[in-house]
Order: sequence, then structure tokens, then C-alpha cells
Amino acid sequence: MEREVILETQNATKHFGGLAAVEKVNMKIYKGEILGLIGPNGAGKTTFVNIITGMLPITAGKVYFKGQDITGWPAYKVGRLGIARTFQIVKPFRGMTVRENVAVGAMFGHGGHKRSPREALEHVDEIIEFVGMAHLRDKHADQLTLPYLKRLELAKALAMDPELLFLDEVMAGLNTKEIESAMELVRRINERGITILVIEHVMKAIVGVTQRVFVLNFGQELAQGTPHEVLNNPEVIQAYLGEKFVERFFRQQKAA
Amino acid sequence: MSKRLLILLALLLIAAMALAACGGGKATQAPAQEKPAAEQKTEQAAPSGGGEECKVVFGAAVSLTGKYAKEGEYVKNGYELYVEEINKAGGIPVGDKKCKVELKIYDDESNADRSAQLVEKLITEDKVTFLLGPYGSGNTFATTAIAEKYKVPMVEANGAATKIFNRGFKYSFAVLSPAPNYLRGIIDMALDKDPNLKTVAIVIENGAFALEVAQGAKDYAEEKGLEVVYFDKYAKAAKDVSSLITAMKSKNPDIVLGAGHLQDTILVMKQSKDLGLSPKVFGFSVGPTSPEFRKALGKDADYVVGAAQWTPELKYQSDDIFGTPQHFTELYKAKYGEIPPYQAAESAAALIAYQKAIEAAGSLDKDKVRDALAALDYDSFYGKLKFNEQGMNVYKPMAVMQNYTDGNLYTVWPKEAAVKEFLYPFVPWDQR
Amino acid sequence: MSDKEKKKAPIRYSPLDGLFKGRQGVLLGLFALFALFLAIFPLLPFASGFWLNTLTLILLLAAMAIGWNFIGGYTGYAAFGNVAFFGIGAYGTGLSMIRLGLGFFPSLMIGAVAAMVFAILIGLPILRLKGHYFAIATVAIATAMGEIADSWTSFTGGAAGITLPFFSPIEWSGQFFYYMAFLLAMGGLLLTWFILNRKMGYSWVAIREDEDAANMMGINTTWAKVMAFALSALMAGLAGGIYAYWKTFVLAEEVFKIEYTLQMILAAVLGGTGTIFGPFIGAFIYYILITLLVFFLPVGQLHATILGVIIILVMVFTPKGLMDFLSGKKKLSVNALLENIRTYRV
Amino acid sequence: MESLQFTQGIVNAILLSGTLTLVAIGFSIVWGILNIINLAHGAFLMVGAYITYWLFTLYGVDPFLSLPISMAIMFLVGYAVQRYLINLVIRAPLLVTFLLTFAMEIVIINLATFFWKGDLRSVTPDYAGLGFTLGNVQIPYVRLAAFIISLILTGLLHVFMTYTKTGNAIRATGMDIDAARLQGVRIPQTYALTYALGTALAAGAGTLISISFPIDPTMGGAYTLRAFVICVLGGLGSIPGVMLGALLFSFIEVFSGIWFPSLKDAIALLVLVLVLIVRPSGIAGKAFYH
Repeated sequence: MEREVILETQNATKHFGGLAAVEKVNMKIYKGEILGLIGPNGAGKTTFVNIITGMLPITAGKVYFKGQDITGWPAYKVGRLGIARTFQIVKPFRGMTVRENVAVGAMFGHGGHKRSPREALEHVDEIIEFVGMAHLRDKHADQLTLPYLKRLELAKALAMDPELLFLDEVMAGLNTKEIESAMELVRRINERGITILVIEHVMKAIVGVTQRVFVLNFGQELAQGTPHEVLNNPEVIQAYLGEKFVERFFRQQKAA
Repeated sequence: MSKRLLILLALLLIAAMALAACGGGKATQAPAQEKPAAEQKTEQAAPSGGGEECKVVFGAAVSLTGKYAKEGEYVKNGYELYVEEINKAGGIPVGDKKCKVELKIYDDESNADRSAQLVEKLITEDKVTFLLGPYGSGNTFATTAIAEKYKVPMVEANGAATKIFNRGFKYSFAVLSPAPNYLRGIIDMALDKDPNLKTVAIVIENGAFALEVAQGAKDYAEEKGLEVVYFDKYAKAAKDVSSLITAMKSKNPDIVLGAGHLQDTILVMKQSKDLGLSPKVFGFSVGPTSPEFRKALGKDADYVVGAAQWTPELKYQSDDIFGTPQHFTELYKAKYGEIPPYQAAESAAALIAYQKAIEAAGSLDKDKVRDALAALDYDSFYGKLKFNEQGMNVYKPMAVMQNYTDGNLYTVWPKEAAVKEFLYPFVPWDQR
Repeated sequence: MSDKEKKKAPIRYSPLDGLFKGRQGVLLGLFALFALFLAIFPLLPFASGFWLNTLTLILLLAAMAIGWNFIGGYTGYAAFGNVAFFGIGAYGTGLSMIRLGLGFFPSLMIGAVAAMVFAILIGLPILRLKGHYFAIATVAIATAMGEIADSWTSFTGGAAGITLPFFSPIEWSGQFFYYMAFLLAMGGLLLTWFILNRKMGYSWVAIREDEDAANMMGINTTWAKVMAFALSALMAGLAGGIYAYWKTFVLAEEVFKIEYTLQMILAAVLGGTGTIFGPFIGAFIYYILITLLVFFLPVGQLHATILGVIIILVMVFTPKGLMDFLSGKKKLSVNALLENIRTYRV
Repeated sequence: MESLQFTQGIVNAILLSGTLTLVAIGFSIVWGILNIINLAHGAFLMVGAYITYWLFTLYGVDPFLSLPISMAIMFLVGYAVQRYLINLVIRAPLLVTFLLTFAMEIVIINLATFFWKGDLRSVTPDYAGLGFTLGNVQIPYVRLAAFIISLILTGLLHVFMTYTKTGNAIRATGMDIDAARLQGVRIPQTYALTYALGTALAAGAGTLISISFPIDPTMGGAYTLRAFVICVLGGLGSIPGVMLGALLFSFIEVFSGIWFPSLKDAIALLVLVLVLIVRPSGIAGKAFYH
């Protein structure tokens, strides 16, 4: 059975001056899945998300969301259409309380046109509870610790009622225990019917939550497949760990 | 907590009120006092019967700080010198008695908003009898409107722009010659010396006063058969006029006239030397008559002529408290240690205009004095004091002073007042 | 949502304003008293022309500061050229009265609309600029506008300016302009309150805190920013129009002077940027400070110096304004004053 | 005769660009490294000019000889100001440093007016106003000298920033403050040093300006604005960029001064806004502090 494609890029390309940050990437995201996007530092993962979501103008190529061409749309339109994202470097609205932060998503996001600020503020209680921040509801965002800021990012994105959610390194900087609960959270979000693209360096998380993984290197597709396939792909290992390491790795394997 | 807040806000309110009660400015004399309105009324009314204390209070907002601080000081000096002298003589005669004169001066910080605000304070809070002018056309423009609103006469001495008087105001009078007349004396003098002069270049500071000066000069020059080959303005507070000098030089004018103020006049002279602009006559509306001009330029000030509303050498005779320009100069020098600039003289003249009008009216009533001012025709130490329908003194000629090679300033025009011959022509920079 | 949940989470509906945290009643009451006092002020026996003049100046400043707060305080764009809107409002009103022979109110509308349109036209390109670049672009535009008005003799009257007729009857002009300024300032406060309870208010604050995030969350940031700019222009433009008629003349060097921009920013900063009442109270604080300085300093020339020192001290110790202390959000203490340095020093 | 206007204009513009380079370069360094728009820049320039004036008037020191003195004095002042004032709030939001330096300008200008009065003053050595003619074009000695000295100082600065350890530390701080810290660069001192360099260069420019133009306490503001325009035109963070920006600006200023004298500043400022909109990184530049 052909799975329903929720987002598709065709030859998506982004150049900064002469530098190709993303080069002709073709990616399909299927409805309901959790897709992992991995790659070494500087591989263009965040840039890729930026050009899809309209944070950066795309140089060439096309982006389709549920069959609709959204290439070059401004970010706010993309957001209202049902694509939400978190930021690798957290971007809370520091002058607002947690509730207000999340309510902004409910006010302006997908379906936000239906809500007044008052309704949005009421609406977000459930989401705040869902991410486990009910006790911090009326705290100012600038009083939160990093793990909670990461969760706040999630809550803000969720409040937009997205169909597709990009999670950009929500687990970086967290300790093992925090990662565990974040993974659990991602799974539960997915259970709500939200398709998720996870950018992550924490391999454990990738293996733990994703069904499929897409690898970028130097802005180009390197591989895709199940987490297991991809992580045992020598090219991927080489890209990640450098040639010397790979040689040593295979020597050791042979020796073993 | 909310109690603390309440107290804070209350304090704020009280502070605001207390402050404003003291007024927006600092009086230099006679601290402000709250007086019941009734008492004030009797004070303003014409004095009846002797014995009672009688005084006239003149109020003014003058620039003691800010960009006109220097000129403002001259104005204040002029006002104060008159007050000191008249009080020595017993005061201003009103009817059959003499009234002491008091002066109330605030600092308007060279700011038109402030000036208007302070004049409103002088009228409504301090209840002064009459108003004197501030320094500069901008501030005068703002304050005359307030005087008009409250129907209090204002004789001003330091706002020459005619647009101040084009509004049909009834209560504003100016003792100085209006702006368009400023450069006429210089043109007359130059043509008198050398009728072969053909071309004039005029550079203008982009300001109300200077624009009127320039337009007046242009009209007059053309009337006298001169060709105006350059006529352009530079921004107020310009720091570099090289481009205009370059443009003027390419026209090779016989006469260069500058309409502006001291600072830009100095700038024009400096850069004319830099760029080798040497006409036969260099003349300016404001600047060359000020000691600052010589200080800033040194020898390069030589030969430059400037317009003057008044000079210490003029040959006026009067029966006013000063008598002659020379006597005024002596008194001023004794009190302030320097030769009086014309701003001081015209400021004192404003008070003389009041004195004569009050004497004629025989009363301190504002409307009566206004009518007397409108009818005034008096020869003072400063020259003729007579106002046209608009309130301008168009009857007094402008004098011309020249920076002589001996480092002094001399009156060189009009001929009857000249103490030295007009040095002509301007010696080109490269021949010095 | 269940009833139980509603009970345990009381929602504050206008929480974007720092002043209103938890003590709405008292403050609103106090403010209402003050507003009432201002409303009946001209009827009081000691309300002389000077008093009206002074308060009119303060209220106009307050109105402009309230307007600046939209773009500078809530949206977080350091606009340093709001005087341009004041000037355009003044010229628009003045020219409509003189050249078109319109009455004051239609002219005022024209002036204000002109200021808003100008804000939208320049806002679209320059609101894409960030930080310093935006700040200086606004300064540049304001300065250039002043110079153009000063030189365009055939249209604006150039450096000679334009002269407006007096308000008639002249005896009531003090009261008339006082109430105009009063209504404008009060209208500005209401407008702030209104916007903060709308999505617009949330978009402004979101943009201030993080524009990228705001954009990604579905906020049309360009629209929101331009609206903030245009509304601040509206306030300044109305103030300019009232000012022009009040002073009966419009002169480029007066209505475009950068001091006005500085004054509105200082008023907003002193009171507290990004709060409803901050700019309003700040205008009074600013004026009192200035008056205090003029009064108690024997050397006139030094009061600007002292004002500068005060700004420096405020910037170093309490750049968020005095509002935090006034509203009890922070306790006034040495520690609180040093907190800013601890946060921002290198 | 129109051609004289044109050639003289070109010469004026080139000579002006030297001084303006010096004016803008200190401003550019402070902006680029510290990310501060130093609105007090012009005020420091003015103090430099006054130091020259007083040394000349009171002690007869030749204005060109006073250059190192005014630069040294203002270097120390700038160091102290940054170390003990601006460093306290340097990471605060833009509005704070903006208003802080603005307030510093107010304080400096008003103190200067208080102590030295507001009148226009001139440094008038014997050779002031002298010059030679090249064809029809007048070239004043002092402006030529100012031009050459500006270029020399600019060159020295370039050498300092490129080849000395301290210069490299400053540049490293501008590029990546954390990396610089890890390398052992003492940030507060480096910041203070950078600011001191900026004020010293401003003072040097003030000295040179005082020889060709009259000075007064409010003279600085116009130069601050020009420095900003030049930095934007040339792009932040490169010395050649500033030179190019200064040259461009001088031409705009001189020729708009000839053709539309009263719109001189307006034209320069509108060019600035246009450049900002079209090419925010400047014509030649790339920012090195982002």
C-alpha cells in the first residue's frame, strides 16, 4: 500500500554566496511516521528545515505539503498551514509566562484564527500539562532551566495544532534521564497523530524513536533507511567519524 | 505594598505641583511670590493719589544657556543697565509720580517651547506689567503669540524677521530695523566707494532671519543695478561650506554678501581663505561687529564689513536716560567691562520705548500703553523709535562697521557717523 | 475543559503588562484618581495659563511616549526617528489649514493619516533592518525629512515656516489645547490596553522576544511591525498636529528636532518600556526631573550635564525603568540595582 | 568656469575623504568589535580638537605636534570610560548602550560648553589658509597635510591590527568572544583597549579638523552621523571598506553641496537609508562580529 506523503521536497537547494549548504535534496515524509534526520555538524540539517519552513529563502527546488506547493512561502504562512518546529537554540519569549508562550502558538498557528487570546490562554492548559509543566504555568520563561526550555519549545509548537512537526535537537544538552523522558514525549506526540521529523545527534534517541532515518552530508543525501541499516552503513560512519576512525573501526572488527 | 505605592504616587503628584508652582524657570531677580489676584489688579491700575508704592514689572524670557547664551547675556545686560539707571533717577514718571522699575528674567535655554511657556508664566503667574522680548527670531515668533493671546504689550529688540509682524498682531513692537534692511547699508557704501561694481554673490544660512536678510539684499542690489550672480543657502549649523565657496569663486563676484549669524560667518571667511575667494567687498549681516569674530580669525578679519543696528560711534542726541551712544557706552563699560554690542543697546532701547509710551499714556494700563507705543515717535540714544502699523521700526537706518587693519572695529557708514574711511578694496588673500 | 481545571488555574488575561501583575485594582484606582484630577484640572482655581501650558506639554510628551512604546517598548525596535511623524503631523495639519482652508479637525486627521502612511511606506523596507541599523535608519530619515521640510520653500514655506490662525475664541485656547492633549494621552492609554488584549499585542511582544520564533509560530511579523510603527506614528502625528495649532506656527527646526525623539524615549524608559502606564508616568517623571534641575542648580549650563548623568545612572542601574520598583515587582535595594550590572557586564 | 567647480570639487572631496576616514575608522572598530554604536564618538573628537586648540592658544604648540598629545590623552580617557562604565552594561540590549553613549555625549558637550563656552574657535597657525594652486585648483596646505597624516594613521592602525599580538587579540575578540577567552585574551581589558583606540583615533581626527575648520562644543554630532554613514557605505569591519566609504561619502557630500547646498545632509542620509535597505552589509563589506 502506498503511504500518504505529507511533505515532499524536490531538488531542494540552498546556497550561501558560493557555498552550497543544501544541494538537491529529495525527501519524502510519510503521514504518521517519525523520521530521523541525521548528519555531521554543518551537514545542512537546520538549513534544510529553514528552507522548508520559510525561515530562509530557498535557492532552487520545490517543497510540497500535502500536495500543495509551498515553495518560498513566508514562515508564518507555513506555520498556519500546519507545520511547526522547535529551534535548536531555544527561542522562548522571555518576557512572557509559560502560559502566554504556549498561547501564542494556539493563537496564531494552524487553527489559531478560530481563537481569541482569551480562548487561546484557556486552550493551552492541556498542552502544558501534556509536556509536564503544569506547575510552571505562570512562571516567566526567563526563570526556566534548559530542560524545561526545551519542553517549552515543544509545547509552543504543539499548541499550533501542527500536522507535521520538526524537532531540531530537542535532546541536546540533556542528561540520560532527561533524554529518556523526552523520547517518551516524542512518542506520545506521535501517538496524537502528528508526523515528526527529528534532527538529533543523540543516536540512542534516533534509534529509540524513529522508524526511518535520512542522512545528510555536505548538504546532500547520503543514505536513508531504517535506523539499523543507516547506522551500519560504512559511508555514514565515515561521514560521521572521519576516515581514520573508520579504518580503525574496521580493523578492529576484522581482528575480532 | 500597595500602601507604599500609594505614598509614592502621592509624593510624585505633590512634587510635580510644588515644582510647577515655583515655575518652569529660575528667576534671576525678585523671587516669584504668589499674590492674590485682587492685590495684583490694584497694582496694575493707574496709580491714584501719592504715597503708595508704585512699581512697573517688566518680564522677559532670555537665553542664558544654550546656543544663544552669549547673545542672551548681552540682552540681559542691556535690560539691567536701563533698570539700574532709571531707578537711580527715581523711576519712570507715571502721571504725577514716579514708579520704580523691576525686572523679572527667566532662562529659556534657547528653546522656543520653553520661551513661550515662560512668557505664559510671566503673564499668568508672575503677573508682570509689561513684556520684553527674548533673543532671536524663532523665540520671538513664539512669544509674541502668547503676548497677543493675553493682550499684554511686548516690545522686543532681538527678533528682526518680518514674519513675526505679518500676523496682524496688535501688541508686538520691535525697536530694531527689520531683517530685509540689514545689508542695504553695505550695498550703498560699496557703490558709493566704487560705482563700477557689477556683481554680487549672496550666501545664506537657511533660517527665517537670514532668508529675509538675503531676499532684502537681493531686491535692493537689483534695484541698484547690480547683478546677483549667486544666491544659495547652506544648512543651519553647517560645518563646511567649501562647496558653496567653490561655486561662488567660479562666478568671480565683486561683492560677497553673507546672510547668517556669527558662527557661519566665521566659517565662510575661513574657507574663503582656504579656497582663495577674494572679492572686492566682503560683507555680512551678523558677525564682523562682534569681538568673537576678530578672536576667531585674527588678521584674516581685516577689511571685512558687517551690518550693525547700532554702534557706539553713532552721533545720536537724545533726552533719554542715556543721552548719547557714547554715554551709554561709558556706562556699559563701567558695569560690564567691555564695549557694548548692539544687542545690549537695542535691548535698552526697548525699555526706553516703554518709558516714553508710559509717560505719554500717563498710566500703566496695558491697552493705553499699547496705543501710546503705536503712536510713539521718539529720538533715542539708539536712534529713531517709531513703529509702523505692523509694529516694526522701519525708520532707523543700519550702520556698517569694518574690521580695520589695526585690529579695531570702526564705524564706516553712514557717512555722517563714520569715524574712519571705508578701506577698499578687500586685499586678496595671496597678496597679504 | 473541566470545571476542576478552571478552578485551579486562574488566568490573568492582560498579563503582558508588567505594571498589572497582581495589583490591578489599587493601581487602576490610583490612576483613575489622577486622571480625574487631570480631567477637572482646568476648572481648578489655580489653573493659570502657565499651568495649562506646562501640563499640555507633558501630556503631549506622554502621548508621544505612549506611541513610541508600541514600536520601541512592545515590539522592541529601537526607533530613534519618531519625531519625523510628529513633524509630518504638524506640517500636514498646518498645510491643510493654510493651503486647503480646512478646519482644524479635518486637518488634524489629514496630518495624522499622512504620518501613518509615511510610517507604512518607510516601515515596509526599514523594518526589515535589525538593531543598530534600524535605529540609525530612523534617525537618518527623521533628520533628512527635517532638512527637506526646511528647504522645500514652495511647499512647506521652507525655513520661514508656516503660520496658522489663532484658535478662536482666543481666551479659551489654553483649555482647548489642554483637553486635546489630555484626550490624546488618555486615548493612547486606552489604545494600548485595547491592543494588549488583542492578538496584535501578543504578536508585538513575541516579535520583541524572538522574531524568528514569532514568525514560525504563524505571526505575520511584517504586518505586526508595520502596524506598531504606524500606530506610533499616529500618536506622534496627532500630537504634532495639536502642537502646530497650539503654537500657531510650524517650523522645521522646531518640529523635527531630535530632542523630541529623545524626550519620548526617555519618558518611556524612565517609566518603563513595554508597560501600559510607564510612558505616561515617565513623561511626568521626566518633566519633574528637568524642572528640578533647572531649579536647584545655580549654574544653568550644568543641568543638561546632570540630565546626562541621570540617564547614565538609569542605564547602568535600572534600564528597565522605575516601573518595576513602583509596582512592587522588585524591591528597591542595592542588590536590585546591581543586578543589572551582574547580568550585563563583561 | 563650471569646470573649475568640478575639478575643485574633486580635489575637495579627495582631501575630505582622508579626514573622514580617520573619523570613521575609530567608530568602525568600536562598532565591529564591541557591537556598540558609540554616539559619544563625535564628542571625543571635539575634545581632541579642543586639546589642540588650548595647547596652541596657551602654549603655542603647533597643532600638528599636538596630534600625539591629544591622541594619548583621549586614549587614556577612552580606556577608563570603557573599563569602568560601558563594560558594566555592554551585553545589555541595544537601547541601553545606545542611550548610554548618547548620554555621555550630552555630558561631554555640556561640560565643554560650561568650561569653554559655546563660541566658535579656530586654531590659527601662521600657515593656516595658505596653499598652492595647481592649474586653477586651490590646494590648502593644511588639508593636504591632514589628508596625508590620516592615511599614515590608518596605515599604522592596519599594521597594528594585523601584525601585533594585541591587535590580533582584538580581532579575535570581535570574531568570537568565547574562543578568544579560551585563548587567554582578557576580555574587559581588550574591550577597554579597543574603545581607547577608537577614542584616540577620534581625537586625532579632531585635531586635524581643528586646523581646517572652526570648532565648537557641538561640532561632534555631525561627525558621529557621518562616521555611521561611512561605515554603512563601506561595510563594517574592514579598513579598506571604511576608506572606500569615506571617499564615496566625500563625493556625495561635496557635490550635493555644490548642486543642492541646503540638502547636503538629507542627500547623504537618504543614500544611507537606500544602502541599508538594498545592501545592509555595506558596499564592500562583511561584518566580522556576527
